[in-house]
Amino acid sequence: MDLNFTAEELAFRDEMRKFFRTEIPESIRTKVLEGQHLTKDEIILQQRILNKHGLAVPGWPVEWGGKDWTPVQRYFYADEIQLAGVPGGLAFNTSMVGPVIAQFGSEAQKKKFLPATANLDIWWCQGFSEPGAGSDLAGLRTKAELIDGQWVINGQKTWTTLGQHADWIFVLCRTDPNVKKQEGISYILCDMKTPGITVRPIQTIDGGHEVNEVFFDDVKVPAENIVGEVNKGWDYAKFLLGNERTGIAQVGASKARLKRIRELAAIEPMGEARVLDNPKFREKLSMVEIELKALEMTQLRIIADEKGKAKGRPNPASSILKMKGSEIQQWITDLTMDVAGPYIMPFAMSDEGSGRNEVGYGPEFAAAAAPAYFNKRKVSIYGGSNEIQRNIIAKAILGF
Amino acid sequence: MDLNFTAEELAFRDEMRKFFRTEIPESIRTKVLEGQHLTKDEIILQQRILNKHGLAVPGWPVEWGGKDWTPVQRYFYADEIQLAGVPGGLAFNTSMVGPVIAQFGSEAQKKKFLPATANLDIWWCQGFSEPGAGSDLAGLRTKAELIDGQWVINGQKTWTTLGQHADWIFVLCRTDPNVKKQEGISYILCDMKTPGITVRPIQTIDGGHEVNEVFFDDVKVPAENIVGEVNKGWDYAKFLLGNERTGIAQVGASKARLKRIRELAAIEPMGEARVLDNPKFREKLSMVEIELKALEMTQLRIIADEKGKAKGRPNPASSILKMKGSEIQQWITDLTMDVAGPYIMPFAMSDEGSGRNEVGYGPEFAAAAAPAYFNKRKVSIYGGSNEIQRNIIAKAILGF
Amino acid sequence: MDFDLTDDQRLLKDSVDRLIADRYSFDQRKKYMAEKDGWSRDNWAQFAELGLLGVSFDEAYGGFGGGPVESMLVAEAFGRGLVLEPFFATVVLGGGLIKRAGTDAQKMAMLSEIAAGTRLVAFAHVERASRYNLADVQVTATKSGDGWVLNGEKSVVMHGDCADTILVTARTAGSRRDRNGIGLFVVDAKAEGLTRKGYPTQDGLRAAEISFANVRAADVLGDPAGALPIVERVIDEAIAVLCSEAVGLMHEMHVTTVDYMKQRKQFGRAISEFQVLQHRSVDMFVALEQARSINMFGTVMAGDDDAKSRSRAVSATKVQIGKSGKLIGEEAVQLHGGIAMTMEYKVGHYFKRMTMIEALYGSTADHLAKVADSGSLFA
Amino acid sequence: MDFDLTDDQRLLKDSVDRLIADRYSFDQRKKYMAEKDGWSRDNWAQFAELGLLGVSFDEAYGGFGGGPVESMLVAEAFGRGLVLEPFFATVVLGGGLIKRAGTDAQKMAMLSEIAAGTRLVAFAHVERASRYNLADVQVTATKSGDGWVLNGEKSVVMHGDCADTILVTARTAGSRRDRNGIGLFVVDAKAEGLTRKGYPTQDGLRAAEISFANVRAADVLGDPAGALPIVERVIDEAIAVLCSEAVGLMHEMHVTTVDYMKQRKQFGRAISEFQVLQHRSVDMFVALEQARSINMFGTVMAGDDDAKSRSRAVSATKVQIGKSGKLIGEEAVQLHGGIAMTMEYKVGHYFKRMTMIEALYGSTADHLAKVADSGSLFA
Repeated sequence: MDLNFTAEELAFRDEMRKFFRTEIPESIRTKVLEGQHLTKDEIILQQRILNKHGLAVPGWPVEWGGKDWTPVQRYFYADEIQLAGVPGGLAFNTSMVGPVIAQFGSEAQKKKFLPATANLDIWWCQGFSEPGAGSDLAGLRTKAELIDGQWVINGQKTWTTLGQHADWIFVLCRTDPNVKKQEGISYILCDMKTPGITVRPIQTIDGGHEVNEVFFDDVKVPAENIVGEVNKGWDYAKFLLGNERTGIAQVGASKARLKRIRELAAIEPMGEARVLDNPKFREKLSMVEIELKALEMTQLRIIADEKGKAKGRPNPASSILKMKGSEIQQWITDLTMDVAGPYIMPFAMSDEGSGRNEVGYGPEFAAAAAPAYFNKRKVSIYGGSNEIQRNIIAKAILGF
Repeated sequence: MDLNFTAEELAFRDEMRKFFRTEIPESIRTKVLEGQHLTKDEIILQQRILNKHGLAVPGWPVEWGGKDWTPVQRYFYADEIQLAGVPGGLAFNTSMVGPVIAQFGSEAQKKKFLPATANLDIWWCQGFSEPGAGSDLAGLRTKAELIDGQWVINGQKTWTTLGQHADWIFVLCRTDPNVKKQEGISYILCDMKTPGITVRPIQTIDGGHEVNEVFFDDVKVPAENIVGEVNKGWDYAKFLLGNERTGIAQVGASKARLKRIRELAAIEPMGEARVLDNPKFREKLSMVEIELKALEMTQLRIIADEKGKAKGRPNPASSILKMKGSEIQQWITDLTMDVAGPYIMPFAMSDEGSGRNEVGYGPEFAAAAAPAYFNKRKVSIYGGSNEIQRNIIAKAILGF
Repeated sequence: MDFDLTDDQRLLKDSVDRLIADRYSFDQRKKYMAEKDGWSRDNWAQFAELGLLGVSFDEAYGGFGGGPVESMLVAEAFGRGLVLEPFFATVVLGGGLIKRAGTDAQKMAMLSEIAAGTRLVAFAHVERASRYNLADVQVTATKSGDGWVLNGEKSVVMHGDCADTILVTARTAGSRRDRNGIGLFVVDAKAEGLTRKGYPTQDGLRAAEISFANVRAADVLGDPAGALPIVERVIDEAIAVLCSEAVGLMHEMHVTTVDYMKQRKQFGRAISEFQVLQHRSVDMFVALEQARSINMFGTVMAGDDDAKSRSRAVSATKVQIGKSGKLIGEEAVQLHGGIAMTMEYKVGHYFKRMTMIEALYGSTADHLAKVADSGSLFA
Repeated sequence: MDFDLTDDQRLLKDSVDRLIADRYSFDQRKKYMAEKDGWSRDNWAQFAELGLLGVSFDEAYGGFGGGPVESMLVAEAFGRGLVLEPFFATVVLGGGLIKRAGTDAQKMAMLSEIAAGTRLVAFAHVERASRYNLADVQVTATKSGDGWVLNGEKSVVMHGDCADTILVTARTAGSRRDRNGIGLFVVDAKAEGLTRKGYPTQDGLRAAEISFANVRAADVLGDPAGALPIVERVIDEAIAVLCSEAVGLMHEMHVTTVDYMKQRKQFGRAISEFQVLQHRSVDMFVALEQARSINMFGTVMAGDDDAKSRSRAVSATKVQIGKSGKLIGEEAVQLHGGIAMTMEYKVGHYFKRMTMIEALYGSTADHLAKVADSGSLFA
């Protein structure tokens, strides 16, 4: 056991650090670090830069642009990209649909989709959740019937993040209603321009428009757009859920946020001193840092433990990353509100929901403080709520 | 709605305050306030003083020495007796067996037992819990069979508090094994000197000897020692559980402890200042005081709500008193440990477990700090664990 | 001590409860928010008719003659309804200041109009740099002839955009954070030199930034250098009213969550059957009851003449309200799941209002520090 | 970075794990506690034979040549076994001080005897009035001939009752809380003028109050006026070892609780079937893993030469250990119920040891304040 990084590992870290901070425009990184929303064009721009340098999809198979990195390298990639404020590859493309197509798709699907997915020439969105399903994902009711050589899809999806920008959607559909619910689901790829698809924005309590409802009304999709086998879609979706363990905890992003909070607290006045001079604030900040440091070590232990294990089998310990990582992200929004104090009150979002302070009351960052607090409630709800994560640990680790 | 006390109510409070502080020996009250254990004789002495003045059993029917007090008067009695550091009537006598005999016992039982119980001429202990039963009290297995006009009791009870001092025990026994578990239980009174009873001390982690196991081996009890009807014992036990709502939260005792902690923290050095000069300690102390103030109001609301309601029907809201009251008692032991700091380490109990500091390291009060922390874990376990209280609220109030 | 309502209190409670039931469904509220001021003038007239706008004023000034309990009843119901109208700004803050600082003539003139619903008042006190320090006033008032001229800027003036009259604290003497030297001025919202920029707050209510460029005050309330103690007192009273509103919010969040749990099915059964969720909603309930309890204490104590015990009790109340409110709000969202994150569902709006109340006039942490510095609550 | 154990580490871990399995059942432990010293000399000889008593000493002094990771492995196993022997006092504190402050000759003389199990050492530093301030030393050492004479009193000297050699901090210059002027003296436990009063600590281990009346020191370690930085360093290292022990305690409390839940029946089913109890034991597990993780960080950083980053990391580790330990200990008792309150069941003993570790060398609150005052952990 040697818990120090090797010189090679540190050199890799430095290389990543330098790349992200010199190649990705500072304007984009600053917006991310300040908690503001990016435009569609900014997200595309940075992904194409990453892809040009072979750094958009390191988790993919090498033949499709992936990297054969060690767990520590994958850790440093994720950590540094987040620390630098680089949004990184759009998760739907790089962590979700890409790996599934690479693993289970036909050769034709791979050729058609993977390069375009890596370069964000195709913007994907996810069609999994349905109204009323919640954590019971497998209970989905959107159905696809094979009629005249075409899948005909009817139903409704919801919580489709950034669906308003998407070119394609990957949809879980019920293709056999007469078997156990997990066994009658297929994984289908669908062009968002297909007639019968309607996207309706969901306005969230932070004032933003991040998620959507997607309605399918007799949407006709070519038969070959199914990934892998009919009725095996649930397996592919589960493969995907356990695929990306290094990003889930958002350790790097949380470190970047804490660094920024520390800077802001050193500036923001409180009485005759600064917020950072208040011992109680500092202790609250330190407590979050301590939990984050522990989580970072937990993450390193979990990725080290992956060595030699089959891919696609999620380590149930990664539920810790999800639970604790989301708690920490939420605590961080509390800290930002503490720094902002009474200046959180104005609802100061611009039309694009950029989180800029348009009222001019209080410091610039304060405008995004309360919306971030409201918005981050989602991280303990989506992607398997923290209650579901506890169920997983109870069953898979504690053996209840 | 008028949340101020009337002049009459305040006069009653002052009368109680004066009585407890002048009539009960200060040596006893100081020990209670310092968290030390009392001797058997001290407990008896103070109860007889209370009884002499008609203040030992105010909750009993008037004909047996009770008081026809308003809810506010009962609140002030409990609050002032605890604030003064007076232990008050032995709970097994005054809150447990006494009211049951008064309500369900025969005239002969009342005459025989009630005056002696009020005066602590008989010291009662409780035979309810059994090994392995825990929160499932009704699953008890100690059986009583009526043979030749005598109840013959066999089985084992546990967690019998102060059983080592007891003259009599009230025992729940299974008298019909063939019906629903709650419907085959009887409530039997038993002289502790009866052959076949063995009391074995349980040493607890605080080093004290407060609880016992009580074994029944062919213990023969006269038939008339059953209270009320055969197989109705569960109803009497439940009556008893809901009987005393004003004491359960221990608001007065917690106020007294907090007052003492504040005094100690103002004395105990910390660096060049005192513990109470540390803002973090003060805030932690204030937070407990705030929760206690809220609980005091909750208690007043609940007892005010009792007006005109049938006795013996526990208000499910009193589960709040149990839950929050026990949390607060536990937080208070944390605060004492904070004041004591490193001086909690020596195990300095004298042979009688008095909690006096026999090592001489650190201040006198510090010797009892860790034992109190260990000991008070019990308050969220016994008398219906806090998990059971949550189940009660979930079912009876929230309608789940 | 008596927790039962008097007949008058029962009537008041019934009428405000009925008002909320009739006029403040979630859908009706959306419509009011879309009106010009961001709230309903029609509702305002109705409030006036029911006597709510003078609930805490003497009958001599057209009021209902109520005390703290009456204000509590109204505020709690308004919390349950998530009421948008400027009751807090006009009646609690504006009315409170006039009541405590005004002469009989001033009260007669202004309180009666507030009670009648014909005068909207806002209180401009907070400044960009003051954070939670009530003595940190940099707006100046200088003597000019027999009147005063104001200069400077005030921030987050609640409902300052629609007010007819603005009560402004300004420094007449001393330096920035001095407790002495602060006066309380009555300014006509249309006065020359006054500009205001209205905006929504996070909770869907309204506020304004207001700047004063040689604005002539219409009047002054009380001692032009000694207003701070009155401001502190009225803010204590206002915090108690906010806490009552918060109890209404918490109640509604809790009830809505429990109802939702009974209806919402997951994995083939109502989620209310999951013991974990049951216990968590019980913890919400306990937090709610603790909040409700201490709010009664805070309500009574807010009327205390002794500044120290009043302020300690009000701060203690705000701490418990903040602690309970955060738990209840966050758990209400979590137990609902995604739906509570949407603008279309009511729980998120309660959660946002709760969050703003936590930040108003000092956060939980600030008030805990105040309590900790002022000795025992059980003195 | 590599989390896998080296072959040597694996061997060490296997042997100490086997030792605990063979010799440290709960019943065996009770017997050791009843022995004369409150622990087993026989075990001590066994520890020596396995090389555990020199685990962190150079091979030149009869040690195992291990680093922080080796100490972590031993301490965690000792935590699981709730080991009573004076490993912490003799090897970690005593050995650590000699290693860091001693000359080669002193090391050769003392470390080799510690490693061989023939010399027990204790560290007398804390005083009645010092609380957690390491610089608060009032025991004096005055020059007398070519030696030093000590006067004063030391408190809670861990295993001070059985030690052969006592390392004593004493003030040679400066006033009470000065950082300079503290020396570290080697004192024979049998020296004239030394009296000690042994007693059990809350966790079943032993400590002593020791007084010095003109006690002649046998030797001095390092600069007689400059020992504090070394004391601080060794205490940082010792805290890391305590934290490793705590991880062992937490692991055992968690595992025991989960096992108990599977066996214990209530209301006709195993209590492990109650979802509420499942989730609470999951929260214990997460707290355990967080503690285990940060303990690795603390273990590595305890070896850092830079005092500031070392001390910050160790304090951060103690905070997380304290936070996790309190949750796990309290929940272990609560989920067990009454049985965990009894001396006859093991969980309560782990809980007590955990509580004492929390209080040793600064509480969670103290260390959090230290971290907060020393900047970011991610610098």
